[in-house]
Amino acid sequence: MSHDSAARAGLDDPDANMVVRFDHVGLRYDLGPEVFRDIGFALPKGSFHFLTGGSGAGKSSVLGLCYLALRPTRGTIRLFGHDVTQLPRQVLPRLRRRMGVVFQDFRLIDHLSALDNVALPLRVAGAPETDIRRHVPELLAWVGLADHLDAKPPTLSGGQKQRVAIARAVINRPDLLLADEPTGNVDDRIAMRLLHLFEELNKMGTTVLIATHNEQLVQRFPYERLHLQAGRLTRHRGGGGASERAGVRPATDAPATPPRQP
Amino acid sequence: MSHDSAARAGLDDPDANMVVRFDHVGLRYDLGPEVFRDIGFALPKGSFHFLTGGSGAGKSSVLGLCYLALRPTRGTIRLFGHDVTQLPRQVLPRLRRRMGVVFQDFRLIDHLSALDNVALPLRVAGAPETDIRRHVPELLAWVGLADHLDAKPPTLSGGQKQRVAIARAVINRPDLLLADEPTGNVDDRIAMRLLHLFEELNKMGTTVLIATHNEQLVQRFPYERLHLQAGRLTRHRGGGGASERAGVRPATDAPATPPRQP
Amino acid sequence: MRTLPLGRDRTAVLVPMLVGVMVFLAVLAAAGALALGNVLEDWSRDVSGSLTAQVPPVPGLGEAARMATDERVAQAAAVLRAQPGVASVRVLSEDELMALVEPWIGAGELVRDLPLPRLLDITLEPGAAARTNPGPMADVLRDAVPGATLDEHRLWLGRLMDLGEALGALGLAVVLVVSGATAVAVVHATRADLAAYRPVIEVLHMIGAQDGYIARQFAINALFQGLKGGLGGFMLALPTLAGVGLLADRVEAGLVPRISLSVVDWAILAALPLGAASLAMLTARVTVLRTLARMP
Amino acid sequence: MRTLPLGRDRTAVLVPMLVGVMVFLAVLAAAGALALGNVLEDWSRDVSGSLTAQVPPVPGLGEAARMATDERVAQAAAVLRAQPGVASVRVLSEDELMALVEPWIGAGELVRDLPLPRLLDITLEPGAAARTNPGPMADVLRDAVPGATLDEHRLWLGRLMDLGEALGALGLAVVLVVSGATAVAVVHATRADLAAYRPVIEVLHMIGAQDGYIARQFAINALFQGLKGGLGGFMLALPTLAGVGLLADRVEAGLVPRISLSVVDWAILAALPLGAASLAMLTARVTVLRTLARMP
Ligand SMILES: Nc1ncnc2c1ncn2[C@@H]1O[C@H](COP(=O)(O)OP(=O)(O)OP(=O)(O)O)[C@@H](O)[C@H]1O
Ligand SMILES: Nc1ncnc2c1ncn2[C@@H]1O[C@H](COP(=O)(O)OP(=O)(O)OP(=O)(O)O)[C@@H](O)[C@H]1O
Ligand SMILES: [Mg+2]
Ligand SMILES: [Mg+2]
Repeated sequence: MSHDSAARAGLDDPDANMVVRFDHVGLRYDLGPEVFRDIGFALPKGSFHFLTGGSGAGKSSVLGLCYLALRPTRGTIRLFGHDVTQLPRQVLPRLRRRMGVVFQDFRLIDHLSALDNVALPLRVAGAPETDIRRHVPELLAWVGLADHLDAKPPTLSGGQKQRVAIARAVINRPDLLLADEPTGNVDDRIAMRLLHLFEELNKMGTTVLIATHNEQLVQRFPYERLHLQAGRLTRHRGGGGASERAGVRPATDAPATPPRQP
Repeated sequence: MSHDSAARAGLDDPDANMVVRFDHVGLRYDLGPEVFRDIGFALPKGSFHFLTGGSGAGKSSVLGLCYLALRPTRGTIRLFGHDVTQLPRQVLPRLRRRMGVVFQDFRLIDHLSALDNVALPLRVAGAPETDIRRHVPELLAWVGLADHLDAKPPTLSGGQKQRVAIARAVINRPDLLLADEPTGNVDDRIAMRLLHLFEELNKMGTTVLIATHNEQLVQRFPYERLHLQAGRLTRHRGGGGASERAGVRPATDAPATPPRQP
Repeated sequence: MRTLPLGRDRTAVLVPMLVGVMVFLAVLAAAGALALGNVLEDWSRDVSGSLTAQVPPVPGLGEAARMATDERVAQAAAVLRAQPGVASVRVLSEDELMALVEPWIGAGELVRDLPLPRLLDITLEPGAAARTNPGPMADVLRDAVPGATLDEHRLWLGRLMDLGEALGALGLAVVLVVSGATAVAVVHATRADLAAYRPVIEVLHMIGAQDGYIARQFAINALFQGLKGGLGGFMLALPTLAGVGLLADRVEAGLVPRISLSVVDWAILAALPLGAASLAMLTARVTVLRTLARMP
Repeated sequence: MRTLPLGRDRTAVLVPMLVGVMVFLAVLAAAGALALGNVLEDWSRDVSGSLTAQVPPVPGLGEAARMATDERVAQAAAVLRAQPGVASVRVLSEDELMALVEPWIGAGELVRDLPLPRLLDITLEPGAAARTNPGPMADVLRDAVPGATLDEHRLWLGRLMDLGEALGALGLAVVLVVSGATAVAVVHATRADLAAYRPVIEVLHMIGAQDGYIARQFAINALFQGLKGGLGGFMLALPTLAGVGLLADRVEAGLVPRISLSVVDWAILAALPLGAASLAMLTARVTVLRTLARMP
């Protein structure tokens, strides 16, 4: 994906520049009520959005539709210009490799060390082992886990697990980053640091969508907010001006700028 | 347990009035470094404390020691006046029934409905089924889950799961409530509502200890804060005056005051 | 009261499956062993308490030949009396011999002069009758008196019974080994099954449930799973047994009596699924209690 | 490249266990069937292509009795010729009979006058020699000619071979059923085992791994687990086979030839653990691919 800054252009451009595009999308689980009935939005290349809404409003469901874990019961979803309902199954892994996902419940693999968990997307994509051994520890150090490279998830604290999950999502510099409540288990200082990481990625061309309850965080950044309520999606201008990057400091023992990833 | 308000007295009283008492407690996992080396504090009957600290500081570990999932590697812990290292195994379940615990990762039973999950502590304690059928739906309605009584945890959203976990912890009106990051997956409005629930319990005599990263929340309430940092525990006076109860409103379809529990 | 919906998900297939296989195996094996035992008993009832030995006459018609023959007969009798399990040996008199051959070659002086083989009637000790193997006895006899033989029918029957017994012992040994191995598999399957429930066990423990309360729920669940599998395996074994019976009927009926099981035999077979279910229950109980014992 | 540490935790015991039990069972059963086959072949080699029938003489010394006896012999020969598998029947001449009895009762006019039983030499068709059961033939003969008998040794051997064959068929049937059931158990265990890894499969899927990549890792793991269990079961079966061999040696050596297995037999046995491991691998592959197919 090119780092073309023109790609950040208009939200209303209906075309290939849109990384994600929902049109009249509805979703229902099994026999339950419709979570939402008709939502539409588009994320242009290189954009940065928050996704907010009450508990149970459907934020995780929207992200699930984006990362192809769910299929809409109505409407169309386009990812990287492709209509996802039209794509054959074999092509989906290729699309998924262009995304990084932070799951609300982390979904780390308990048998693998933090390092191996983060390395997984690279290994799956066939990256050379030397690259993996250089970049993964660097990234983990940056999120403040330099001392826990070999720890298995069950021995990590809640916030540590969340940071491993985030590292796994960003390690392969995805074109689209989907993060579900990525700061629910960390304190404000680390939360700011993680958002700084997302901003850096975003500057290099990654489209970012973050589902969050953290009002404060949303208000601190200037990015547009998509708000879900009662099955409808509304857009809101972003919060308090430029990112307060001055307040962001590295976690213990970690360098001050995010590492270059492979 | 009596609702004696004198019980809220001095933190320095070394005696039976203390629900939890740590003296020179140290903890290390397996061969790892010591998480903390020498911490001491006491929670008097009917007190309300926040437990704060960075990610990985040891908050969950302190709670784990309180609910007897962990054993200290040094020092003594007294619960309800008993030295826990001296107690025979058979007595521990009786102590545990006097506590309610909200786990950071919820730990709901996936095969059971929300209702049965919340009913579990009552069933384990042998409460009559009629009581269970009256009180459990009432409490679930109060946390905004009236529509999800029969839902299994895997079909609930993150915040919904967290509220089921909280309901399970408070259903039997415990003498000691330990909550680990109980608002990490809900928005501020619900967070305030849940804290209001905890306050109501506290007014009826429950001792409350809440581990949290939510600075804002801590500052909004007048309760003392125990802060963990670099393996040491410090105390801080509480935040902004009286609880802003005016701002607390019921979640959808729920009554405005917490239900009386059995 | 059962508060957990154990055994309602996918993992709950394994234990019934395995218990089913185990019971199936054990029922077949036990039925085989019991039926073989019955067959052998029938055979040993067929075997009378006596054997017959034959000593060929020394060729020639003179008195010398007759004397030599008598000597041989006495020698054979002595050898036979020394054999274990032999109660007494009686040499048939010439008159008795004549009576025996009369239907064949008639009577008369001519016949009396014939050098007929001499017969010895061996009576076995009451207990030893069914158990004595005439094989070695025949060998000893042949070594002592050239040309002397033991009644062939009885000899073959003895060998057959030996073979049957060896087969039975062998079958039983294999059954024990196999049942043992399958029991170990049931134990492992139950434990693997429980591993999936470890988070549930932890939660119940943390909620203040007594160890016994938790273990009971899992034990009851395992018992029902075991019974389900056990009865299934038992039911599957019945048509197989019927099929085996049909096969056995094709074997010469005189040699192998109809394979049949007594009421006691059937009771033994029916105990197998119950035993397997108990094994699953016990495993669940012990495993859960051990898991709990490791929790503070 | 294997990126997952599959098979390193507790649940990884079950599949090797079960494959072990299955291979153990199958090796014993197959060894039994093969050895029994060898024994039967040995026996059938012992059986010459001919049988002997005996017809008792009609009592009396006159020409009438001799004529009656000849008639009976002719009748017996006719009946025998009509039996399936019989190539020819030859009545032994008086000279031949005399030659046979000479060592016993000497020669001379006196003997020539004796009403000796008559013998018939039955030659069986080449292919039928080993397979002909003399039992029914003996019955037909006895019905046609009172007192006529077939060579006893050969008769018993035939019955034994029948029994052995029935046992072999029975064993094979049981083995097939049991192996089938255990194979089903292996399939289920592998699937239950994989259920524990479902979250891992989901994560790999979400991370963009190809179905084949995921399935391959699980299949390789199952193959190794299967090989571990299979070779274990095979190794365990060897001493058991040796023990069975010892037991069989106790059976009269002349009757049951030493139980022995050829190189081909051993190759068949060695193929069993490989087959079981392949089954586990295939199950893992199919199960993972099916699980994945249900994910969008
Ligand atoms: N697998 C499922 N099956 C059935 N219903 C589901 C499933 N997953 C979610 N739901 C329901 O869909 C609704 C939206 O859930 P979703 O997880 O998208 O909410 P959310 O906005 O992420 O909430 P939270 O902030 O609490 O995580 C909820 O009412 C939930 O109960
Ligand atoms: N089971 C365990 N085995 C080994 N180390 C552990 C285990 N549990 C926690 N730790 C370590 O102990 C330290 C404290 O963990 P704890 O979970 O108490 O932190 P926390 O304050 O709750 O953090 P968070 O806010 O991120 O949840 C961490 O460094 C963690 O890696
Ligand atoms: Mg969510
Ligand atoms: Mg924690």
